[in-house]
Amino acid sequence: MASPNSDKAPSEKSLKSKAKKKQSYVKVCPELKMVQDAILLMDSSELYELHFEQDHVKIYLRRGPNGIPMPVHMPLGGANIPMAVPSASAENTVSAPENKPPDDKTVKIESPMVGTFYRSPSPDAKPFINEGDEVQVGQILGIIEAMKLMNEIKFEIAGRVVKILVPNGHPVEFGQPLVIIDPK
Amino acid sequence: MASPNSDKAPSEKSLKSKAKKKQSYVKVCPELKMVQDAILLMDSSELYELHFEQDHVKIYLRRGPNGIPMPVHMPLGGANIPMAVPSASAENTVSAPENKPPDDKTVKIESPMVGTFYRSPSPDAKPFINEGDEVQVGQILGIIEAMKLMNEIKFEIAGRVVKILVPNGHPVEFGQPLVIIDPK
Amino acid sequence: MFNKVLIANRGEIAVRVIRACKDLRIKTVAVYSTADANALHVHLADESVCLGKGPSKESYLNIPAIISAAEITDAEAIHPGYGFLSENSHFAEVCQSCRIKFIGPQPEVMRMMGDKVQAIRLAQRAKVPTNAGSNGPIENEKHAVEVAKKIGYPVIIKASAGGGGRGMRIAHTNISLTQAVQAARTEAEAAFGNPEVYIEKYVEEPRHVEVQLLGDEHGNIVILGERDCSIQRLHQKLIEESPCSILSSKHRKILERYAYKLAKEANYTSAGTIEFLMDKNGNFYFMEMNTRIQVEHPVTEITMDIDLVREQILIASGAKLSLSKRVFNPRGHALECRINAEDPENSFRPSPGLIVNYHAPGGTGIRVDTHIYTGYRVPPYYDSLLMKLIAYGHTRDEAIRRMLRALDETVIDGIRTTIPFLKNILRSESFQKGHYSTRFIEKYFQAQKNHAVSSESK
Amino acid sequence: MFNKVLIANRGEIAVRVIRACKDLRIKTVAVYSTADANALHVHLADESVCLGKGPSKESYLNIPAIISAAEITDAEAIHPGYGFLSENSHFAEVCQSCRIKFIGPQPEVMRMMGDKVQAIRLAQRAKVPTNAGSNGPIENEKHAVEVAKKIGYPVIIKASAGGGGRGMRIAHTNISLTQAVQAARTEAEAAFGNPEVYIEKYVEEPRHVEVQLLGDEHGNIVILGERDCSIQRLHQKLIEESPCSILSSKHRKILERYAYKLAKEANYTSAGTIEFLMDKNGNFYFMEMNTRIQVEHPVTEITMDIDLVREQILIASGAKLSLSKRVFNPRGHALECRINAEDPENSFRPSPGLIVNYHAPGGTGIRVDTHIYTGYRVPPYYDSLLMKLIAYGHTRDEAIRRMLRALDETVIDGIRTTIPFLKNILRSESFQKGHYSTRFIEKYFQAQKNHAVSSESK
Repeated sequence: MASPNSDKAPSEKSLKSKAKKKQSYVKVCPELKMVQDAILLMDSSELYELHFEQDHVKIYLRRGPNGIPMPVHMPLGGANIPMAVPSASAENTVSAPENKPPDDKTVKIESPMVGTFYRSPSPDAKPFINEGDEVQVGQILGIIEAMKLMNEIKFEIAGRVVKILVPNGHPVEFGQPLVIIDPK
Repeated sequence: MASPNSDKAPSEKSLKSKAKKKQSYVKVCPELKMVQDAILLMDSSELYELHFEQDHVKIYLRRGPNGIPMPVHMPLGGANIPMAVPSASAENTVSAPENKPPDDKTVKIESPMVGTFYRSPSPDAKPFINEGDEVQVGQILGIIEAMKLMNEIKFEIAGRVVKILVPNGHPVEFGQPLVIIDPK
Repeated sequence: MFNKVLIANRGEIAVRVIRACKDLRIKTVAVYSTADANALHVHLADESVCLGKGPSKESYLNIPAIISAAEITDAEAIHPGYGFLSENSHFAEVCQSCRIKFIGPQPEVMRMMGDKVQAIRLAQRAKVPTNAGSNGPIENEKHAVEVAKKIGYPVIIKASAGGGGRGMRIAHTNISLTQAVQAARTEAEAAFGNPEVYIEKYVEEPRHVEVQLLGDEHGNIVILGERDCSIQRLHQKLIEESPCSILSSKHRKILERYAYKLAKEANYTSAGTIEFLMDKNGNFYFMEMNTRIQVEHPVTEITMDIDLVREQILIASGAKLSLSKRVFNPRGHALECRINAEDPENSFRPSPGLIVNYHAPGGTGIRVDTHIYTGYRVPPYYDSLLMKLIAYGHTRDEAIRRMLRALDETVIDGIRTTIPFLKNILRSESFQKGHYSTRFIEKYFQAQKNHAVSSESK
Repeated sequence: MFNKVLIANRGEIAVRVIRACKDLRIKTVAVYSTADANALHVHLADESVCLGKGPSKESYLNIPAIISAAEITDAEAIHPGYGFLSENSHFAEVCQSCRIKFIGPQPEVMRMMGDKVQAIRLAQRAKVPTNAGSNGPIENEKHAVEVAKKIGYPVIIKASAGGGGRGMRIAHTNISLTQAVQAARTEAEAAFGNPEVYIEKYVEEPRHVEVQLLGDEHGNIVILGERDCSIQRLHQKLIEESPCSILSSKHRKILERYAYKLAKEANYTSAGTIEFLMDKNGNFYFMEMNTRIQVEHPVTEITMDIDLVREQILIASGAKLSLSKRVFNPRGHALECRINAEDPENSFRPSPGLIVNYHAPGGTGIRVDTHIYTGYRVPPYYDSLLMKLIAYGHTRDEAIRRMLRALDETVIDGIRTTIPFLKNILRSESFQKGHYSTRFIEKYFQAQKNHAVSSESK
């Protein structure tokens, strides 16, 4: 297929790649989905052995002699890992714990709609927020344009802005994280 | 489908059902579905060992010397796991161990060819063997007619005839058990 | 031609449209709800946009979200599939106003066909018979006789407030009509507290026969034969076929002429289907027009050797119909079975859940349209269609044989499906002989019930 | 008609034949080796008989076991598929003597076509051109010139003991021929210790074009168009199509006449294929006749709207061909890709093993013939064909688009397959334009190698 239009290329790609990441032709029964994911993790790493224990679940994997023998241990926290849903995802099970160590209390503010994200009320104006800002409940985070309408997106939680994830003028889909904040 | 011709009906059915039993196209009993899936997972990876434990389920797999994953044991604590995998054959997997308890040393003599099995040299003659007989190496077990040729089938092991599995004049396929003997 | 098309749908039809786009070298945008993040259409499309949560209102019926998705991905056209927004003239207008091409007919035509009264008026202008009678309550016996004279016997008298057969009467003569009107009034009064009744043409032993057509934006209309969709359960089609096995070539010509006149009168563009009831004497009565691609379109594609979704896209891009004739003859016979996630042994209740194993049938004369795969979880929010199995044969009998063979080969483990029920229908004598009406399923269950009762009493 | 047929084969062709039998209401007996106990053909057949152990000699080539299996199951006929015993005239004779109908041509015809010299003589009797030249070693330069005069230039001189191109010379004139014969002799002497050489017609830029035909036991022959199978790797066909994209209707008529004359001369019954080489000027040279159903038969089935296996069975039962014409015109274009369990990145070495996930493609114009399923273990004993993917389109371009779409959708996880390699061929400009010869793959690898070398030297 031809490449996407140049002006929207990066964001379109990210939308796409996100969808792809979610997709996996799962074929094992739900109970073993976690094992499958764990194997995927091992396969994509240099791991030799993997132990995992959580609530009622225990997993132990060891690579064969043909594998790369590099005994490394995987740090496992007490993060909540959704079980049983085949919906996959390296993303859910993997990136969650990685991005979010046990002591991390940050919160992702997700887009409530599809549209184009703007960080400021007009092209020349200052951005509503910047990284590091302390924000209050009800404060405007940004604007999402959908069907020519400008929708103000407000914080529903107070805290400090850790990271702004979507650049100005870029498209967002429903549920896409916009901003990470560290709540008060 | 119409029913098979009457004179060969039972044996044809048994051939058929036997073939079906060998068939593992999507069907282990629900309890073992998880093990099947776990084996699939191992097969598609470089794993050497796999332990899995959840609630009342424990799975431990270790690859055999030839690299073929071998289920070592699966201790099932407490109640059966209700797993919603339909399909047939609890029958298959269960009946095997039932027919042959661990201390059973009997041996099945299998047909070396496809053909029609006869227990006696001619319709009026006495059968070569009967249940309970003591048999020697080289003694004739029966005849298999294949392409108008009569092939004598001989014992390659001595012992006592426990059971004759195929009635006189019935068709047999390759590998089909003919006789069970209790070796000396 | 479009560079990029957004598919405002899910399931097998979204996959179907994406395939047509790929064959045309058009880039595709899938939209999906959070419940469909792992859906096949999302996997197959070049790009995808999440619209909202599982319930349709928040996603596949969410017009602003869909339009925004088209805007942020620079999609030039939207294919609505069937169901959801496909017959929503407001949505088609919004697309128009946002300069996104809606792949379907003009909004005015959609609106007209969506309104039963307007649609019947159009048919009457086109001189196409309908089963309309009094078009409202009848005033007295005299009025009833007048209406019956106009539409011809037999007629059916129905209670305006009625339903479920109560207050219904069939009349074949003026005398029986006046009696029937009185009786129906009395029964309606007793049952619903309202004696009002109306009259319609009574269609005896009806068959559901529909005509597929295409119209382009240059005024050309082509008629692509008929489909018989009489095998229905509670008005939901289960098995469709083309051609209709009991239609003579004389009757086919009449049917095609009706469809042509109606589409011409409506100035119809895109793919559309005109549904008729056919009575036991081969008379047709216009029911309605569906202004979208239909679930059962593949049977026409196979017997007519055409890709209807491709044609829809070409028409929307302004192309002239490349088909040379106005009417086409079918090649062989095609059947479609709808395999649903329903439990036929428990009142067809929905059976969502995880598909632990899926194996598609194949071989000569078999086409499979589906969005399921091993490991797919059927979400509870949407319709229960899992898979369309299409079988082609030189004859109807060959198509039935192949369909049965393919149903036998199909493996869908983990949830209940209608496969066993479909097999029973296909194996039944009345289906195989083509002797049935739209009441087939009803009679089938009645026969089963009677059988069960007579077995019990033995 | 037969009541029960035994299929003396495995893999996709066994599944294919079982399907044709089911469509004809014929009961089926599968035979299998212990390595195939879980094979799909065993699962789909009405009955099954284990023949012996995995290696073909002990099972699928084990004539007594197969005949016994037919006898104990009362099968009235045996379909041999392709490969294994399908062209074994001795097996056909054994079947005959056991009063089991062999579904194929007469043993004498099989034997004749299996003998290269006899087959060429038959072609010569039927006045069909061949690429035969000296039919044995040439004695001297004079003899060489005589042969070349008879068959026409260019000719190729080959070493009798040779192989791999060594000792080969091409000559276009008498003068170059005498020089070439001397040079080839010297080279052959040096390379193989044997100076013997022979002469054949040299076919320039050859295309492999073959004709499908059917003959019944009543002397009727029908010609069902041609297939182009020029995309080969080490004489193994990878992609086949019908019709041949570069054949003019004038040349097609010539080809069909050749095939008809040859089949008539042979008194041919059942399905058969006559293979020709076509040079750059559209001249045809008979190569050989295959007296069985071929792997690539589905492309003909689709463009000719026929079920060839069904026809084979009907012919064997003594039926007259129901086809009214002697020659048929193709409808649209069909392609077949052979998906093999081979690793295209490692010299196409076989890749048996467990298929952990399989998902079939579907939709418009796609047919899938396969014996694999999720959880199937590909045994190491047999050929590597996993699946035949057949795509139909109105045009060659549409068929290619659909094939690429279907290859993209296909999931075969756990083992290596030729899917990526097939995609590269389909996407290449020379394939899409139809500009290639049987040396396509060789040139393709050469081009890749050159590219790699030039990249390295940068």
